[in-house]
Amino acid sequence: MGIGERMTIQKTSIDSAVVRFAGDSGDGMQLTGGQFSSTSAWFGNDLATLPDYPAEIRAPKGTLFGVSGFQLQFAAQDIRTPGDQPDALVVMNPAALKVNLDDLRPGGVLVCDEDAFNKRNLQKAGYEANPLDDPSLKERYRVYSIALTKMAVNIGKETGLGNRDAERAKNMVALGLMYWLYDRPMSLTEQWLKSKFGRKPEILETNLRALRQGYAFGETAELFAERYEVVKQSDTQAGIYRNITGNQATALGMVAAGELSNRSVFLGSYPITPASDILHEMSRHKDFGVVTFQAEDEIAGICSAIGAAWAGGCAWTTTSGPGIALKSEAMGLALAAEIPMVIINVQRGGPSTGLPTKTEQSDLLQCLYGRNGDSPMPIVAAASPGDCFYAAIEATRIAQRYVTPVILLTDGYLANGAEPFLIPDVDSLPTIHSPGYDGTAEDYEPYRRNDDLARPWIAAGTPDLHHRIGGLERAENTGHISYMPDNHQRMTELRAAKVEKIAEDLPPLEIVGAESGDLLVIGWGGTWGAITTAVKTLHGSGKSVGSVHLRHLNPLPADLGEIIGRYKKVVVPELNNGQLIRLVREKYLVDAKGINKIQGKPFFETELVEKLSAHLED
Amino acid sequence: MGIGERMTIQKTSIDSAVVRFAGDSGDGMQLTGGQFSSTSAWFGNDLATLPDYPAEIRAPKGTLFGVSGFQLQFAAQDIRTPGDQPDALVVMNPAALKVNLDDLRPGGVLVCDEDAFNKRNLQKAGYEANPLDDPSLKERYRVYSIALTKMAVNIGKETGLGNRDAERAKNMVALGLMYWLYDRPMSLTEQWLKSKFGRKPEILETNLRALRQGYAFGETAELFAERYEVVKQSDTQAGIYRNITGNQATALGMVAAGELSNRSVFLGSYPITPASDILHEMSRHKDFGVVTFQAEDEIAGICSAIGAAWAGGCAWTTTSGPGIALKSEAMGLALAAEIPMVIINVQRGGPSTGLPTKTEQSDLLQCLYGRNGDSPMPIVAAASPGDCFYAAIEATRIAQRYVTPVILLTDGYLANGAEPFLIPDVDSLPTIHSPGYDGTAEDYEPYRRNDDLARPWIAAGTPDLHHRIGGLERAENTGHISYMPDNHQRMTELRAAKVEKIAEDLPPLEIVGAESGDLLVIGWGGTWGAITTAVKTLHGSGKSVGSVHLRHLNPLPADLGEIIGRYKKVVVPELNNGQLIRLVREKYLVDAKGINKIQGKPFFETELVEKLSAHLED
Amino acid sequence: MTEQPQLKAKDYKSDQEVRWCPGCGDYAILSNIQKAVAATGLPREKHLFVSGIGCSSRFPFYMETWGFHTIHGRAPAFATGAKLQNPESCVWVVTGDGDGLSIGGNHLLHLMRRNVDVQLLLFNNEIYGLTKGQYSPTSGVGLVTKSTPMGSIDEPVSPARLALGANASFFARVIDTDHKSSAEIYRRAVEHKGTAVIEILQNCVIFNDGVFDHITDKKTAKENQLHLVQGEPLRFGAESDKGIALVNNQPTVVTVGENGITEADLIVHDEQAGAFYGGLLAGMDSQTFPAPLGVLWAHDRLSYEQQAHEQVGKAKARPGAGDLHRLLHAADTWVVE
Amino acid sequence: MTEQPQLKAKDYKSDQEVRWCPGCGDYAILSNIQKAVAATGLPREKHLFVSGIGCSSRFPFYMETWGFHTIHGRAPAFATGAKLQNPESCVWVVTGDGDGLSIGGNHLLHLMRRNVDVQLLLFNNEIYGLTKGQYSPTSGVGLVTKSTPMGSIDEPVSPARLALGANASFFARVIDTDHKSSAEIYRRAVEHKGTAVIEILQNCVIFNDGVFDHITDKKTAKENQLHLVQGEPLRFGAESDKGIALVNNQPTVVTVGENGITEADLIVHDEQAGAFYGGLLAGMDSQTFPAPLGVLWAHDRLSYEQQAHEQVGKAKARPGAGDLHRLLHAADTWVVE
Ligand SMILES: Cc1ncc(C[n+]2csc(CCOP(=O)(O)OP(=O)(O)O)c2C)c(N)n1
Ligand SMILES: Cc1ncc(C[n+]2csc(CCOP(=O)(O)OP(=O)(O)O)c2C)c(N)n1
Ligand code: SF4
Ligand code: SF4
Ligand SMILES: [Mg+2]
Ligand SMILES: [Mg+2]
Repeated sequence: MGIGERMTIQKTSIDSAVVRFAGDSGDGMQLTGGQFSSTSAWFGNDLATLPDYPAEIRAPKGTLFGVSGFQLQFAAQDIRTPGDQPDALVVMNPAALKVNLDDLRPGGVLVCDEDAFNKRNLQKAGYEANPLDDPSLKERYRVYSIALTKMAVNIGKETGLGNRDAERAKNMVALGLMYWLYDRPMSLTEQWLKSKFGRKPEILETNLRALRQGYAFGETAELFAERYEVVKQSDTQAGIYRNITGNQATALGMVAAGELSNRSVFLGSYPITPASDILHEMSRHKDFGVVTFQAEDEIAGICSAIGAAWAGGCAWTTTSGPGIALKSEAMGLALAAEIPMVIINVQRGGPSTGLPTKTEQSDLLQCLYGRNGDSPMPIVAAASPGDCFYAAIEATRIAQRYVTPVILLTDGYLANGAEPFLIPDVDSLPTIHSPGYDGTAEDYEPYRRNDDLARPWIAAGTPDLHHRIGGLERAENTGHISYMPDNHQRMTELRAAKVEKIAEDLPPLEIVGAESGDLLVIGWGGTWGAITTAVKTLHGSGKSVGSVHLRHLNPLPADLGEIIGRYKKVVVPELNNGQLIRLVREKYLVDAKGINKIQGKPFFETELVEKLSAHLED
Repeated sequence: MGIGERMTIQKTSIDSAVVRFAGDSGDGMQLTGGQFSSTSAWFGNDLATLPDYPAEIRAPKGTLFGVSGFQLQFAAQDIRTPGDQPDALVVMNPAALKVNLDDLRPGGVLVCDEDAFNKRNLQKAGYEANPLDDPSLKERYRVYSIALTKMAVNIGKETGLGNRDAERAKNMVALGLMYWLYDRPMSLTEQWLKSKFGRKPEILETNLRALRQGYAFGETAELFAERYEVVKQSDTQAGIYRNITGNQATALGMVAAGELSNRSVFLGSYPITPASDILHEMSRHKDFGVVTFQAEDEIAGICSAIGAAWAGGCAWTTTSGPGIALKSEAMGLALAAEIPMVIINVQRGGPSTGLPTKTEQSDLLQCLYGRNGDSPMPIVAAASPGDCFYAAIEATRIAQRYVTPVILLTDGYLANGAEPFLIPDVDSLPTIHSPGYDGTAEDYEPYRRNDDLARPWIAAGTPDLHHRIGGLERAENTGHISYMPDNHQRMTELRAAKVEKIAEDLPPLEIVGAESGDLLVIGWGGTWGAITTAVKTLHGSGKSVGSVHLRHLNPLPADLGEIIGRYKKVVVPELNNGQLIRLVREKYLVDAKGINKIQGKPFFETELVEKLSAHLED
Repeated sequence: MTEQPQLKAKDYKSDQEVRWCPGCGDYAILSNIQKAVAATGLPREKHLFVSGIGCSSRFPFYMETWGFHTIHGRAPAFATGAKLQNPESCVWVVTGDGDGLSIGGNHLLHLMRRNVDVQLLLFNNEIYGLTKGQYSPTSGVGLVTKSTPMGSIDEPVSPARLALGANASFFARVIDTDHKSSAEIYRRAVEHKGTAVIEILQNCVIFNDGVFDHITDKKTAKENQLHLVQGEPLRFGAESDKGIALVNNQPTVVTVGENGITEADLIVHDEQAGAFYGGLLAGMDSQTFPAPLGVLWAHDRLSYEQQAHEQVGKAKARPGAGDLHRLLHAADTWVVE
Repeated sequence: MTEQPQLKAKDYKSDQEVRWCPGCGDYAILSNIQKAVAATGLPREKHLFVSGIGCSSRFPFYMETWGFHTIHGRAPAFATGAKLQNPESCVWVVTGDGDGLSIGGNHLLHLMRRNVDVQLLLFNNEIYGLTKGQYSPTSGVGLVTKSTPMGSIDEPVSPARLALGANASFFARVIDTDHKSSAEIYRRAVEHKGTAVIEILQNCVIFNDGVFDHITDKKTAKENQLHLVQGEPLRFGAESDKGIALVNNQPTVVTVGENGITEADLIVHDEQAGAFYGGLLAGMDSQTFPAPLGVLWAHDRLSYEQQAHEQVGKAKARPGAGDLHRLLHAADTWVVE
């Protein structure tokens, strides 16, 4: 069927779709994508999103490095990733086309703002000729070259808004068109526009009209051969849902952890991409007694948190990789002195400043070992944006029960990505306990341990139990400074044993796919969605493959070794050059193989299916 | 033979002896031990020393934590450690007795300053009664309770020196006595006293007399049943020798590395125990063009060194564990930008401030992994005090040839311990080369690699080749900022491959003992002496055991895997809770076992022999 | 909680043996602080001592209060967290010239500008004691130390000038062994709401013995010490005839009775006068001027933790505040049935 | 080495696309610095630009010179090492108010006191630009940002006061777009032997637009800018009738011709006057006073690298200096045959 021929429009029902919006940093692509997501979620689809933006604030217009993108997958059934290749791609200028075109599925829908394909922009994007004029483009994709900017400007003429402001509504034209294409309601976005531009009537009116005109354009322009329908998800768990990003979920988990442990929350932090939004979000929850302290640097951030934890607070510090490097000396103090608190690392591409706005899982080894001396610290990793909420609570549970600093790992993909989140009943959340002391002051010893090997956590300021702590080696029980050889050996072993003990209390691992057989896939962190989907696909097609996902990286779950023993091969896919795989090989002496993607991007399901298949055939 | 009976004094010839001096921080034990060492070295013995002093500067007199000790072993043949248990122990007060007595070999010589065993001192040391009055002491050891202080004070009366000053010469009385006991010449110490106190005649005279009187006392007091003779070492390599500590050797190696690479040396450092002495020593070598910069903190220390290396210097930073934690972010930049320089970590007991004056090998994992992102860095470790010299040169060779930061690991034991050092012929030392560029400015690309995968190292300031570098991911070859997915994968892999490539150029490992068989012992760093000695002992007694010592920890030597394959079992003794063992298990999938001593002290040969035997029998 | 009888200085001595060198100035400071803490009348548990690393930073171990011996240079940050968490406590920061001005200079700077309500005891001995004698940021130019065999070339930091630069609200200077002034100054520091910086001139007998002799020596003390008294003119000298006046817009040592100078020409000490006058005192170099001792300035401004908790209080007063259920639902939600 | 013809500003433009937001004040600064660098007459390779992290710290990428974009806050330390290693080079440090005064405050402080000979360009936009708009150490109290939804409570740092506190030998202030003053000030900074700190008031159009409008606004510029000229009285105002005088020992805005004030009463600008006068300028708060612009002070003192290399030179002049063989044998030795 040739493109461009006139025909009646068919509505095809599909299971899921992947859409990507891309344009200049100033084109509002993150907003547009966000609206499409909210609408789809509210409509009843499952979904997952992946924003991708440049390290520059507002890179000069039209440049390749200034391109900002937002991808989402929405579906009638359970999905776990924002999808591999978009089915539909909206590009607002030539640079966006250049950066994104390779990802578009062959035969996919390509919507372009033809007004932006002028000489200057083409040149900036490094095009010698207008690619829209290239017939091969139309052979490979269904191209819709539309005057989005002109439509917006014309609307401005009607509403009395100047050209420059009106032009900005071009993203709403695009959004309206996509709403039409995927048969989505416009009401939620209309509401949102009203609340946002309520005080600026011309702008509001322009945007509302732009949205509707985009929709109407699809209906009337008779350009499109097909439109699609992704029905509500039917197998969803009942309940109240909201859309949530990983950073939001983390922040809500932090607030919840404070409530659940009945302690006021303290966050000492220094801004760094992609962790800053947690600080922003937390600074808005002072009504929970949350104190946020934007420190002078990462070191002061964690030190203030340790100080607050010493004084009894539910204390946190948030950062990304380079910040962890700076915090490592203080992390050593927290673990040596045994102070409960949580260090959150929203991982990004490294080493050094690396790829600050891109995702990566390359701080696992740093978090395990990046401190002087033998210094074991529990590590928890979140699996999806919504899971960040529960992971924050779990990290706090461990910190407070075992009286130890804990590291919570998320990453740029989880942090900025979003998914529908089943809002839990507050009463269903676990309460969090920490060992106290109720004997006499005379009998009190600050480093005497309970069965968990945890010492009591007594807030500085508590009457009668005052004592001194610090980073010099402490004598068992009393905590006095001790340079005694045997004591140091014993304390080093106790610190290690305490962390190992946490494993006794972890739930059994869940296996996806085959319970035993040819291939076990071990994953951790934000790759959960892609790995699970790929393994289900393979298993569904009859392969003997199963996967486990590690939420706890230190200690490793007690049953992992036994599970590994049930499979012939072990593969560890990671977004790094091989980190968890080192632990697996070392601990279980199994010749595990890695699948390592180090591109600042999450795994595609398809690439995992392909690479895992290769391992199965080996 | 009962102790204390009168008899003629026999002189017994022995192969080796271990002597320890212990007293208050103010008693001059380090000096006394140092003199005994120099004399023994000069006399022609092989020797090794182990100072052990408190974290306090001058802890209050008589306290347990204020005890300072100095142990040495001297021998007629090749030795590698300061010995396990002293054969003779000199204690200047009750606290020193309490802290050290357990180490003394049963039947060993115990010399006590009886004047110091007064009520106050006994109380401070926690003795209820005078232990010298306890008959069981005399049953177990050969006890000589001597009025050392009184002897010194009396000498002062003759020389006209006041009591307080004269009292200080009691260490010389003790030294003289030990010289007599082990038949050592006094001349070297006499010379040293003359050069030290040349301008203070009463003090000089008092000390000289004290030394001689101690010697004469042994001769005449008829207390001693035996004296000993340790003859000159006969199997020593010919050449000129000096005594050297690890920190001195490191500093000399740094100066030499500058000369060998024909670059001026820059050291950016911040004082920290036990690394500070390297800074002190280097600050005295300005005549080599060495610039030392005592920075405001560890971070500024390394950053200044990176800046100097960028500008073409042979640059170093020196520190200990907590300082490495602080430097880790900057280390990431050096490896990302690929700047040649050496980071020296003189390890001490951790975690956190830990045991600042005690030795440990617990920073290996920190040095391997303690940075954000995938950030491989070569690691070299010194094996003995004198070897620090060569290890510093080797670290520089790697840094400059491969254009990468390199970590050099030593430890508190090596740093402060001493041994005779065969002074090398300067012309025999290797020259050090780094890749340069001799093409045209137009063709120049700062990140184009040679066969070693190294980029050219061009000093900032060089005409025509100016360019920009930094920590954001760099495009292959050009080095321009690049956020491109494939480039990041490639650059990450290249950085890893470059470090792996170093292995191709390393000499084959030397095996001590059995070349194959039941048990392979793998060691690294400062435990070389103890492990080698223990393995030789076991092998000599017919056990099928061999050992290899790793000078390179990253990358591991290419032949290690093959060697491991030749033995039934692998054991990795370490002064930590298991660090190298993780690498060995992970890389070679061998069920290696650890021997882990975490007491701030080096291994004893005997304990290694015992524990290795147990593994052999298992 | 036991009854709290009125405590004496000795009640603040911990059971840990003091581990400084005999003769170290730290002993006098410890004793003065134990008295000062007793004088606050607060129960032991209200006092939190936070220190970094250095000889001086061992201080908390010797106090029968809460104590935290942290890591090198970061004590101000730990103290900020502790004070924000527990604003009722009386927080003391103990630091040295190396700990506080070398590695920790930035934290000190930000503590002072934020005005967190702590007493900061800066033990200035112009040397690194614990690491055995390297020069510090306050060491004089030319000082020969282990790391400067040819003499230091670094211009020293003046704690007073730095404090002024950071807009510290309270700055005082005292000699380690001056028990009388200490009592008064520590009392003032505790009363001050905000960061009270006290520079203590502390003698290190081992590595920098006598470095303050020109100030502390009893024989010349009157000539070289300028004791500041609120509302009194800046006078000093054995005969109390010398003083400080502005001559040609520059602070100058003058003699009352000479060149027509009268008491009225002398500058009158005013702790609240502001940065300009603070600069005058802080800038008095020891070659030309006597050392100003006592409270150099004390300005009132809101403390950091007070403002932080005021915002929390306001937020908590909002309707629906602090309800977790509400927070979790505070977004576009939808129901799946 | 190629021939070095006289270079123009454009010869210092690198081939990298500039990536700041349209309208950002950084563009004007870049262009002014390219001119200033050309004006030095030094060949390109003599210029070393070292920066930290931030929008401003991207600067070196746009200069056709040597450049090092390092890590957050540490540029002064890298620059110190580079300058010590290569004292012949002309080193520029580029930093922001977050990079230089928050995380990097301590390095800046120590750079200034040591007086390493670099030009330090402090891009002050009173905000964290690159991390998308959190308040910075120079942000005003009450500023609402992403991390301070109820307004900042931190007392801001004044770069001038801090520089004075650290005994910086040169301090100047300039507006990003003031091309004329820029040329003069950058020239002076290059000539100055020692750390020349230049605070550049830089507008961030995205996150803190117009924060310096009260100073830069053309309409009120004359009232709110105090241009400092060596040897001239401190005068300003549309009619140039206002000035600064010491009234009751306090700096005060006066009007010449009113209340008997004459030009002779006005303070005369003297860059070398010393810390006391520097404090007067640095302490002029923006509510009461116009903003002093130009060179606030410039004192001569030996630069750090000069003194360091003098020591090296002296040591090298000693007999037997620099001989490795000799060094290795410089201890008690013995011979084994
Ligand atoms: C991260 C780190 N760097 C360095 C050290 C070593 N160190 C301990 S105390 C100290 C300096 C102490 O000087 P100061 O603060 O003046 O205290 P003083 O001993 O003089 O009282 C140094 C450099 C350390 N403990 N930790
Ligand atoms: C160690 C570290 N911490 C935090 C960051 C994140 N970060 C980058 S720039 C910046 C602040 C920049 O502010 P400023 O120096 O004022 O520069 P501007 O962007 O305003 O020019 C921060 C916090 C980082 N890159 N590295
Ligand atoms: S070294 Fe100096 S400061 Fe430290 S305890 Fe001894 S005398 Fe005091
Ligand atoms: S965010 Fe602000 S400072 Fe950064 S480039 Fe944009 S306008 Fe300039
Ligand atoms: Mg000090
Ligand atoms: Mg800024």
